[in-house]
Amino acid sequence: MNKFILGVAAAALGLSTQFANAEETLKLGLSHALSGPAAYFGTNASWVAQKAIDRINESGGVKVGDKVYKLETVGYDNQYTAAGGATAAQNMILRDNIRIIANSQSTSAVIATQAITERAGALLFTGVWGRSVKGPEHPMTFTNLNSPPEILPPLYKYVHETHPEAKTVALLNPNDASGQEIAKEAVIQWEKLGFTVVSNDFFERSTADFAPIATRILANNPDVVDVGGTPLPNAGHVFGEMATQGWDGIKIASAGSEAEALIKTGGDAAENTYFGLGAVFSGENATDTQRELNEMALVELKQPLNQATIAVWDSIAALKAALEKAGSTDPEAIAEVLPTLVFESSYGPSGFGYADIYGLPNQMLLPVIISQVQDGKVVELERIIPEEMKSKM
Amino acid sequence: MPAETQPLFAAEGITKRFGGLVAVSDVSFEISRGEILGLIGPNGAGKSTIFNLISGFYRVTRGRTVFQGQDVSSLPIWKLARIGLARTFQHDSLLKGMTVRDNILVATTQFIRNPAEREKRMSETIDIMGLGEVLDEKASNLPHGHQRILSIAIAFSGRPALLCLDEPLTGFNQTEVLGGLDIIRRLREEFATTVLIVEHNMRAVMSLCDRILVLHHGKLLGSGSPEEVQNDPAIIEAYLGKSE
Amino acid sequence: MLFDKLNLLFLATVAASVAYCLAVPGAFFVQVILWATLAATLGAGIRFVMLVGELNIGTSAFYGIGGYTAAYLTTAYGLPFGVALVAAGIAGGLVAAVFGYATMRTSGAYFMLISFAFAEIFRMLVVESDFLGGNNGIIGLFVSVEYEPYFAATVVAILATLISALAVIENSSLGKSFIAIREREEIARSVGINVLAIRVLCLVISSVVIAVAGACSGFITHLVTPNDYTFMIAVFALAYVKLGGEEHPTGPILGAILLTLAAQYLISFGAYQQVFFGTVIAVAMILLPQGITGRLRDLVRLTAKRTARDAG
Amino acid sequence: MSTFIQLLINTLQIGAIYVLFSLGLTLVFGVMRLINFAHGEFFALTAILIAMQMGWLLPDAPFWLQYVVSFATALGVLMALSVVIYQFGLSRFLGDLSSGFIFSLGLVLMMRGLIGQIFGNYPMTAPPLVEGAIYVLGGAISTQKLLVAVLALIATGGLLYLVFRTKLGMALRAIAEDQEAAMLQGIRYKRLALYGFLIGSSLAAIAGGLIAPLQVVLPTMGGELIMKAFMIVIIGGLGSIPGAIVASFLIAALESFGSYFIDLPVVTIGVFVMVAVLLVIRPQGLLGHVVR
Repeated sequence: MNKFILGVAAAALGLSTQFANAEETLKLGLSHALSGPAAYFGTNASWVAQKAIDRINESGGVKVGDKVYKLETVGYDNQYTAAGGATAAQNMILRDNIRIIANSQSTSAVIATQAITERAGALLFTGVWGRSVKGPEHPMTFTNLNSPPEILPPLYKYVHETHPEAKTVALLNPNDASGQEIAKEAVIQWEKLGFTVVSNDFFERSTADFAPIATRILANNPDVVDVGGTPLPNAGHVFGEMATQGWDGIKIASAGSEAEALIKTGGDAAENTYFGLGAVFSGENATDTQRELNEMALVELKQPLNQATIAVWDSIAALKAALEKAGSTDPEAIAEVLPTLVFESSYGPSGFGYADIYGLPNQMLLPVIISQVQDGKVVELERIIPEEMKSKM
Repeated sequence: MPAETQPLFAAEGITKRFGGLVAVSDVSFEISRGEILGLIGPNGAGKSTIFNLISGFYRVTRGRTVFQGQDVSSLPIWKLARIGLARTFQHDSLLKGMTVRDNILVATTQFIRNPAEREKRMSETIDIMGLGEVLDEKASNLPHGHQRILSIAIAFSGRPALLCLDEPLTGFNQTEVLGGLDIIRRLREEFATTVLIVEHNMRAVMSLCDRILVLHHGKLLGSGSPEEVQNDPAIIEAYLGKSE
Repeated sequence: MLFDKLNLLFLATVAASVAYCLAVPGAFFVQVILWATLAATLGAGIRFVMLVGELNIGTSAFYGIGGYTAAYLTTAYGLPFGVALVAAGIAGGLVAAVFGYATMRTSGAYFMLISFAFAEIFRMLVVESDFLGGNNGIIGLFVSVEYEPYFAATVVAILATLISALAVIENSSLGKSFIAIREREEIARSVGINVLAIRVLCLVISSVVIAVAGACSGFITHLVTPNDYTFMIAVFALAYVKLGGEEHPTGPILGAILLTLAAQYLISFGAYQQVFFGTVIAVAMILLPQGITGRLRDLVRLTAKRTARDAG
Repeated sequence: MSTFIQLLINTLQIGAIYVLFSLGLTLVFGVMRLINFAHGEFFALTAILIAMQMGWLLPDAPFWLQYVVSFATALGVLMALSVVIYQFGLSRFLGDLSSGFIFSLGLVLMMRGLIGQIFGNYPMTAPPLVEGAIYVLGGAISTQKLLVAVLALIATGGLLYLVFRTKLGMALRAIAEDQEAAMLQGIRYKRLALYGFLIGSSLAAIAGGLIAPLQVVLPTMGGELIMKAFMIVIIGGLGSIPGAIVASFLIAALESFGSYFIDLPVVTIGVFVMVAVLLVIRPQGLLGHVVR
């Protein structure tokens, strides 16, 4: 019995002394889903993060004042849940004494993480959408991925101008936090353009067969079907089922990032689908950095990268610039300089902005990429650089 | 009818049907206070069914059962137990994973909430049944004889007015049978318990019972004192006709 | 003998944990203690219903009911944490009474599957309830700043008390009735036990405790979301029981502590954490069918027998 | 009218897979008296093995040949795995509901994690074998889905023949009827239980193989289906084969018609509530007999 208590005490001591001697390396936290259905996003993003710090470390590390830091990542599985996110955050903040989390995924995990990081004054980067994670209540949170408020206006405008005859739209989204978020935004933006939203449906993530949903959506015979945040492999089945049931209208997958998967499952029915987050990192619009990374990913991960998984590259790039400019590793100091920066992201020069939408300039200014399936391949149509970024450059 | 003179229990034309099969057909009898009544009959005569009807495990299809002047045909078993009608089981008659003490405790608790009084009641039960030496044994580890006695102890813990015993002496040797009979007699003498007993050991039944009911093919064939029953030609016929 | 020692060990662990939580309130290990305490309560709660012989996968729903009740009352009405805890317990008990009255007539595989269904219904209902925040859940659960240093110690103390209360009930005559029902329901009935009522009572008691633990869980993660209360909660609770051993109340506590500590070291292994848990459960079922405490007891008995034989 | 036909077609196509999968679950319960939670992982693993092999094993062969060969190897792997799981694990828990259930939960976590690590968690797909669609009275079904539904119904027919017309089937039914008597027979029972388990597992595997070209293939896909299968076997009665068939199509119809006329999430909750109410009124399910 005494041995047991000793053991517990020893474990406690071991844990609390573990975070010392971090003089030359700066630890960056990663909170990704490494198990469950979203695991491949987490696995791939962790790989990108490693590539990003490798490149920085090889070129001499980060100069902060008169010290040089090497970067290191510490990753935890947030299991796509709030409890998982909280456990991961507590491990990073309390055990590993990490003050910068370079990327985090899954809305509920991130909300749980924020509760801890904002109070601890730690810096948090994330790609999740919700307006609720952004803004003045979360000054230490920065986002590194385009979200519906940035994507939808230019994407819908593009579709509207290309197909002026279309008047009605049906929305379909997964029944979860990100799906509800995007549906809300989509209704506003479509109605702004004079569209009628004829249906706004949600499906359980566990849905296996999309035939009933297709039947339901087609009952209103919409001109446009916008599958919003539906995972693209599923979206392929939705479109396939609709084609079978005789529908041939305008297809939009506004916020799905794994465009290739839609072609695989949709087959011919995927043809002409528009994407708002479906960058092609092997295409001619991509930057050299993106092409190079994507090629490595195809070899090492056997999968292409997408905008959600490459995002951590950009937050690490922003961090490096901010650390050097602030001359300090203090998260508050970094948070102060981040909005003033122009740094080199994987998309080219980038910064932070969108204070007009969120009340704080903490959203990364990235090009909105409109792409489309043409002849069984995803083709980028346009990379629209935000006006705010143009004025910064 | 004043409480003292009315029968303790009465079955009034009870019938039990399982699907198409009539297991018990229009049986009526009474059990008087303080008597020890035997229920006999060849295998398949309906003894178990009657037993289960009396103790509330089965619902009667027709007829009714009356206990202490109250119609109890539709009462659940646990309520019957609480108003003083208890039974034992032929098979698996114990809480095998629990100690002897806990077996008796569980049974006693339902009737006496006060811990001190409960202790008193329990030691009384243990004394009569002679289980004092095996109190902390797991019931499943007891020798067979003790197990049967313990099952009587469980049923008797509530000090029922009517105690129904289902083949309590099965597997006993001669000495054990005598011991068992002695305990049953003491229950009547010291606690005025009325007893209904189903038992295959004819000699034991004949020596113990005041009166005997004979069942055959789900019907009441006859009843009377042990001597009367033993000399009734119809009954002999039913029994001997079978065995030959 | 062994079990008496285990009881002492439990009390000592609780005392040490409370002391540590008070001494170093912000430390990481305090979080570990809190996770372990929640886990132990879940294990003790699910084991309690096993006393009447049923596997209650709905444990996760009662955990969630507690979590959501406390979260809703504190955020929507500004009630203090203590009041919310009590309310969570009451809510858990009331729902358990209704659910139990309807379902405790079934047993075995059927009860297990329907409790499974209940766990899923609860999650889906929460997702569909806008006033509970739908998929986003309820965010921002904090105790007041001045109370914060005592929060962890209080949670450990309260839950340890509830776990002890479960053990006391188990040893009382009521607890013996539970076991009697599991052993042989007909005998229980024949001695006057209202089996349905007692089975429901058992579920209610367990659910009150589970719901209070759930209420604490929200304040540890600072939010509640539907995905934190899936049936996996019950799966892990069962793992604690099976690893620690179900015969004695300290079994699930031991299992919970071991697996929580293991999880802290495994969390950086990503998906292998899941594989590890799965393997522990499967291997423990094969090698330690009675759990660690059961194995220990057998060993102690064996040694005692050997010594007796050698002496004799 | 055409909408009604379409919904009916949807019902048929969803129900066909449900039937196959839940028959396996209910058969395993009947024979082994345990609920195999890993049933869904068998389903997922087959689908993954097929999706992985297609385009890789025989890259130049026609799709249907690739499919048949991948299907056969995947089934082989699954059968071997089932034998191992039975011998070292499940056979120890025959008739022990809680231990068997928890053991199979451990298997689920193990298998799901390992499948993800070995094959990647990336969503995979198998290409359809046939293109095009068939139109019936104004309703439409893709040829691929029709093919799958027909194959699933043939497999179901095969199982029914096996269970009701062969000696092995009679023995299995006898076990399901009287577990205690069967268990007393010892070795013979253990061997028959293995056969029952293998048949049940292969039904899950066949369902997985059939669904591979129709659905996004992910390591977690089995967990989602098994929830529904639980509902199906409760409604149909644990261990009841006709019950599982009726309940499968009942649930499929509720999902198909319900998601058209009402919201799908509401329908799902409705199904759960219906199951709860049914259990209170009729604990043994629609066509089951009391199992305690």
